[in-house]
Amino acid sequence: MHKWGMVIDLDRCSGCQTCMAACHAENNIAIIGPEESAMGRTIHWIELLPFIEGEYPHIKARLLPRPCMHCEHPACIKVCPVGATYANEEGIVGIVYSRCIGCRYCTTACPYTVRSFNWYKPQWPKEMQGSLNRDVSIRGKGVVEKCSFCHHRLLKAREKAKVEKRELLSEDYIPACVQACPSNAMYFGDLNDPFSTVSILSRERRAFKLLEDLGTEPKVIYLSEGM
Amino acid sequence: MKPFLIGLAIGTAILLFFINFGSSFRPEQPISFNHKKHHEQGVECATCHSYFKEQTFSGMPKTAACMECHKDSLTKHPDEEKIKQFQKNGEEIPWKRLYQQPDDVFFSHRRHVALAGMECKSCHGDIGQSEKPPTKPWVKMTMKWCMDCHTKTKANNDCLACHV
Amino acid sequence: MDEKGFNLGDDAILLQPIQRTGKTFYLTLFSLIAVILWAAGAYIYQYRDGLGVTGLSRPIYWGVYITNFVFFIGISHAGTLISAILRLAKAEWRRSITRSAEVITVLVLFFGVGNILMDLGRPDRMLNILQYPHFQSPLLWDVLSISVYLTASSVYLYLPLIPDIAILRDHGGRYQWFYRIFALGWSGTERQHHLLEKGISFMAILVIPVAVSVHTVVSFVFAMTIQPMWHSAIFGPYFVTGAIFSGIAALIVAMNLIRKVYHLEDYLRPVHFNNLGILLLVMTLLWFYFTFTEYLTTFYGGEPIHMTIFWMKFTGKFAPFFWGMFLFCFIIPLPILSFNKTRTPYGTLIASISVIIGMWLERFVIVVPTLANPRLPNEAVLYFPTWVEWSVFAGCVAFFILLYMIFTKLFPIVSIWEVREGREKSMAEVQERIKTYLPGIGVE
Amino acid sequence: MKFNRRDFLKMGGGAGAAIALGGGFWKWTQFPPVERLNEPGIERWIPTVCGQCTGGCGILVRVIDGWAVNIAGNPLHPVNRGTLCPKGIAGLQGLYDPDRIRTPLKRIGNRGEGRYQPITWEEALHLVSESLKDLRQKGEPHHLVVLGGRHRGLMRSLWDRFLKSFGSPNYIDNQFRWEEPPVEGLFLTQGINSLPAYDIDNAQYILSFGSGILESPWSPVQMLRGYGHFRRGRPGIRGRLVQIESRLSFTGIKADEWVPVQPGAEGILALGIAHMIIKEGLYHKEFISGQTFGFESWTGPDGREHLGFKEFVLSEYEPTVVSKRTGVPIDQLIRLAREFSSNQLSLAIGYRDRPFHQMAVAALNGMMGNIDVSGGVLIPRSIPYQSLPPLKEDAIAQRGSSQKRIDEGKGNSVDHPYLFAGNTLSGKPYKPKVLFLYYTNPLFSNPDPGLFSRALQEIPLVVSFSPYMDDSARFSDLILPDHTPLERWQDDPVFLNNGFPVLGIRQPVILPLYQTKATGDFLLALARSLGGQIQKAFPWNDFKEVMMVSLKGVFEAKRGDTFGLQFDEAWTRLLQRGGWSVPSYKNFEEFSKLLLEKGGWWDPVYDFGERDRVFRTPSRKFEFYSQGWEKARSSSSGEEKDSSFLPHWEESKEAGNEKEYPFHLHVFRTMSLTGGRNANQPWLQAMAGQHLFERWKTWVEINPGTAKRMSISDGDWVWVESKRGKVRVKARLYKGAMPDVVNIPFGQGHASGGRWSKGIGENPYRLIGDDLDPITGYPTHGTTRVKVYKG
Repeated sequence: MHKWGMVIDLDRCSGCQTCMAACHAENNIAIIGPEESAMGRTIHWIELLPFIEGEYPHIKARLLPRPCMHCEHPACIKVCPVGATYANEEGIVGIVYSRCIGCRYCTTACPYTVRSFNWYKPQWPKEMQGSLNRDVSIRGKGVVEKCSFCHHRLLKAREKAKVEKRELLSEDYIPACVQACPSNAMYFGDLNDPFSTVSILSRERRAFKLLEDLGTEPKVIYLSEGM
Repeated sequence: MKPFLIGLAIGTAILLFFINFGSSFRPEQPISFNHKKHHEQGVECATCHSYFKEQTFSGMPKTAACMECHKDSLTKHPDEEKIKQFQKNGEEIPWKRLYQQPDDVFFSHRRHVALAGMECKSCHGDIGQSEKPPTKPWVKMTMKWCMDCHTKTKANNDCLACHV
Repeated sequence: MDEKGFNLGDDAILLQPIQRTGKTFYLTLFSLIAVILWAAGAYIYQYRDGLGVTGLSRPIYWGVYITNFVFFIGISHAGTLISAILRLAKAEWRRSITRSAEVITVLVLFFGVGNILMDLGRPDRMLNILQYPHFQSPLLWDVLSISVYLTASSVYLYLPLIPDIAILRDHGGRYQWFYRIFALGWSGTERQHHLLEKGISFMAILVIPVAVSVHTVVSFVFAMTIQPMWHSAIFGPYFVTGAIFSGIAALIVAMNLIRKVYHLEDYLRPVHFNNLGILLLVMTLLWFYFTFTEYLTTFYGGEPIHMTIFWMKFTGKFAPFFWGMFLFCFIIPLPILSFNKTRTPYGTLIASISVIIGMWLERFVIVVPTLANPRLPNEAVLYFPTWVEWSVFAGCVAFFILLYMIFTKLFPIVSIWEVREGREKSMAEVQERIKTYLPGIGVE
Repeated sequence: MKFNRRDFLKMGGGAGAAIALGGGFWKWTQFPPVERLNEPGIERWIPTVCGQCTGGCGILVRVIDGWAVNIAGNPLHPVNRGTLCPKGIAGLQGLYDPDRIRTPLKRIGNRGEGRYQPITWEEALHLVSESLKDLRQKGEPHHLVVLGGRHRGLMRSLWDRFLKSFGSPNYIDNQFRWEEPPVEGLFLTQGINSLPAYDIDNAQYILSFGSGILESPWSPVQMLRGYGHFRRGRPGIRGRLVQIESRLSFTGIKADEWVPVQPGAEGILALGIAHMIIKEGLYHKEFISGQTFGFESWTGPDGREHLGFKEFVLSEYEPTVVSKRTGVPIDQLIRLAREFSSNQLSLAIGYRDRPFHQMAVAALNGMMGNIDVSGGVLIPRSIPYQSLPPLKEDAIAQRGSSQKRIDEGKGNSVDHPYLFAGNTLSGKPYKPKVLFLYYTNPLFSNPDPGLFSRALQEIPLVVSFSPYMDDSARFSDLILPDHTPLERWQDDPVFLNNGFPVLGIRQPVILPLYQTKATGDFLLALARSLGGQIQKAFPWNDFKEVMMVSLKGVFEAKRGDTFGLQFDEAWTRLLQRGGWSVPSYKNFEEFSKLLLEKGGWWDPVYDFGERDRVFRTPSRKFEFYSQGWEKARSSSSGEEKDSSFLPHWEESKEAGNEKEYPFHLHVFRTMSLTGGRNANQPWLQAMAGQHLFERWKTWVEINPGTAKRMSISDGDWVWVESKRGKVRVKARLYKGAMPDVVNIPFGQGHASGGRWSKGIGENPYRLIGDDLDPITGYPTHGTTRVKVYKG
């Protein structure tokens, strides 16, 4: 059984936000215009978070891309009244959009605020509609959405591997953000395989998890800057 | 007052009836396609539905596909003329879709046919033997129906396997 | 006691609201309906367009609707709990107030539930909760406990209503068929009385734990998450206290209105208000105790993530709400309720209104600031409810008042039989009872 | 029960009411079904080259049913190796911008009013060709001016050829950007007038003088890939990055050290560091003695004593002086000098500051000998195109071409867009009659855009080739929309950080969405319609044909190969080192087929030590004393001081006095809206200022302490006013802002365009534009002062 995880090397990361754009394109994330954005209703499945501490000129600043952590003990799953969000056997925390009732309990429970809500029905100008990704659903209004580790890519990769009569290789399945990352700061793979890149990196001295003390056990692991 | 109430009841009943059955309207296909006859002529499923082994979808025949055989009149059927008309106008045949998944359900023909080795029959019935195009899906595609089969065949019953 | 051909005598005034309806009633009715229609329009707008019409955003996902939910559920503790406790304590002064209290409970529960439903992004899918329940979710515990509570308190309201319905049935007037059905063939026999008393006391005992559980579970919605200043063990009792607190306040307001509108000064006397006022005073202090404990613990723990929210409430963006809450919940009611002189019907009314406002603010201050300060950096967004949310809130209040009014037009708002029973039987009974626990007075 | 008519009617009424109410309610409760916008289909991945910026990344476009559905990096393309930047991905939204110009447009309202009437391409061609013929008839073909922006490759050759055969010297390059590599510095020290390659992948220590290497390099993906490698690509080695800048930019955040410095004072800091390196004798003596010129004082052939760089710097740029001017403490300055010289290979990268400040930064590299070495400054070879056949100019063309350029530039080397605008207004030497705007938007992306809009008013016919209604297109008389990059053929010659030349091929991935036309094709059609020698100079049918002709040269160069995997790269290099060339193609057909399949061609070899290529200065050495510039100057003016040819500090004239305008204005760029072209893409708008969670607007960054003093709180709307104008922006408190500097991002504030760009945010370039640099003719950076007040 796989346990998919991601490693983000902050020393390589340049804060370019390619992951954000790649995710938008891959996952049919709604276009939130200026007015709605000003109200804070943007949707980002992965978002670059700034941590800027200290006072001028002695500033400790850090930029940190934050996808869904796909926690081992997610706070969101427990609270969903209809079981619309759940963790599958491979540890991916998924949402079934057609079951979600939009109570937004999971969004408030998630300590990483990774979940977004569709305040309105997502709309695209008709000139653009055909350019939506055909592998990912278009969410309706009133449901919660978040990063799925590009699970649809896993389905495709599995299918492809099976057609080619071989095992699924780790490079078969990578999420869009990892694929696009220009400074190769993101790694993706099977944490259960002790020799996979992500496993090896996750055991590095620089490795840390976000809000580790909450015991959510994220499957997204960061490597801190510096030696 | 009483007759009004009775009427109200009847009306509600009619309404429920319509909502129940009327929502599944029966589309008329633009061409009255005879699967049986084509099958008898030795036309394979994949000739018209070219993609079901390689893609998620199976595909409906394009006008050009029909014209490969029907370039010269093979029959006297009026529908043959219709196809030619489509061809002349550069249009595709506006096939009506019967098997439609809900918006967040992703079904892959390849996964079911090429990988799991299912037969077309399991979902589409004896369509190869039908003389008229079907007007409704052969099965009522409910989640339960899908999942029952998945359970039976020990296929993946993870939500994310279909809901993406 | 023969109910047939009875003479209501002094209590005839209790039936007057049912028999006669004045112009003011219709005026109020129509203005309430207007407000409700307006609110309905606002909700339809929200239903069609989505929750975007509210002021909510990321990360403030919950706002007025959830505040209202907690608030209304809190108000609902007025009735059943108070009436049950008073009943069990055999407090004789309860007789004329239990009914009006119980009605509040039953009616206001609908609005609590309604607000949660209106908060859903997909109200069309709300039956998923029943179809695919996920029992780990505290929200589902709410569904369960509230429905139990609603059933129990409805029964608890209905049981003592039976003899009065029978009176209405026998008294003639409109909707005879209606009363006949609901009187369940009450004829006032000993046996019936006995059964009724038994039922009522059983329900009274049952209702108390249910009521306590309801608001505890409501608090669990927040306390079970890991979020700062929600994740607190004190939340259960804190919410229950708050609920009783706001419940009593709501009851006092309702009683004041009934007393004025239907001229029931004889039934709802200053002593009632005095007693309830003392209860309210106790709750004020209790509320302060819990609030104080809650914030002091946070302050001494000094966890940064908690402290951000703490300071935001004390001095930051939410300071007006926080100090408003403190003013309305404590500073205003405390002196009014502390002195005999001011513990008049009028004085308690002012204190109660203040408490109700304060408790709404308290719910708001619990729900919103925590959400405005997630653990990770986030956009600084301001939440201010839009006209839709205010309209729906107003609609809920108006609808509640409307239902309450209609209730008073269908049933006596002061329990006739209980008052009469008190007058006829209890004097002696109480004397007997007192004898049982006063030393020096012999008991045979 | 008996029914009479009345009852029956009542019953009918009841049923009707039930159906109407119930049905209506039922229908109303049904959420409208989501129309399934994303039906599956057969997908193809087509390689092409991204056109969102100048980076030249290879991309694969996923095409389904004729729609471009997604963009991924081309794993074979050596510039990006399968990765992308946010702009590249948003290329989809550039393509499908619903407000693109769909047909040629002719102005019917006043200039700038934005009222246009669609016309056909025939009409458009006729209109342009008539007015050009008119110019030639009057014997004034030089009144045709082409203002060109950031494009490269054969389109540039095509323009030059067209202008030459038509008879105008006026191709004016308007692609000056402050974030660009310091080309003038390179010209002064190495005599090269093109972009250098910075081999950051292999550097050990990078001292960045205000260059946004992580936000706005000319080829972002390449730079970021290099950055990743620089940091952690080499086992045991972690490159160190120091950012010297007047704002804590993303580069500053990611750097190991941020050195805040007064705006525009990076140059003097470089000189201060040079001073310390010289004083401590830490420079690369071997390189300096063998391959540089002008380091030590020297005597010219005429016997005149000349001041050398060493003496000049030692006497002028004492740490105390430098520290005072820059605000950098002396000990920090000394430490930086030591770090820079001891951590080899080290690399100093500047931005397009004033030329001699650029030269100061370049001199640091020269002092450490980091020129033409791995991990240093490299000079890439160019693509071996086959040149187009020679053309014949007719008499009119010859006369026209010999005219003075309107921007007083010489040949192709120095362009002065600001002089062009100024001279257009003054009418000296002459007023242009026809202006072509190709890939440039001076009304938006040049400081002082007002100057250009006034200049455009003076020109009778302005033709824009922009596919979008940008600010300059809205001022044009004719808009002849080009295809967007994903719809057209184009070549894209670039180079890698390690100096390898790369040729990407851009091919259409979908059919053009609208009635647009590739400008190259239009130019060919225009030449045909003009007839005569002009027609003869352009015997090709379309631009693709021109491309294929030129590519023959690449095929025949017998070097390099079409793109391959990294393994292939190593193999090719090995073979070429041994003097072999075994490309994967045998004939030109195979070559062109593979070119399209793989996405391009490259030559993965860098030839070190070709001094003639690397140093094109008169001395054929790295010049601390710019002889090239001395020659160019002495012809125009008399004797000048030695120091004016050495890297030196030039104090800028500040626009606005300190009392009235207490703040410096620093205009910066973010990754998503680097240029002026991406504001129409919502994905990029949605993350414009992620460090402050700002999106879809323009903000001004103020130091929290300063803001407190001015009682401005976070999120207030404020006016930022300079001598030139004012803009209303949202105030954001940013700890990374210096107390006396306010920062505004560039990229927003389009006066026209589509739904996603028009009227959103403000353009800070409206505030600046005084103090033109005498050499580049371009406004200097960091010299504008502003005041900030609530409103």
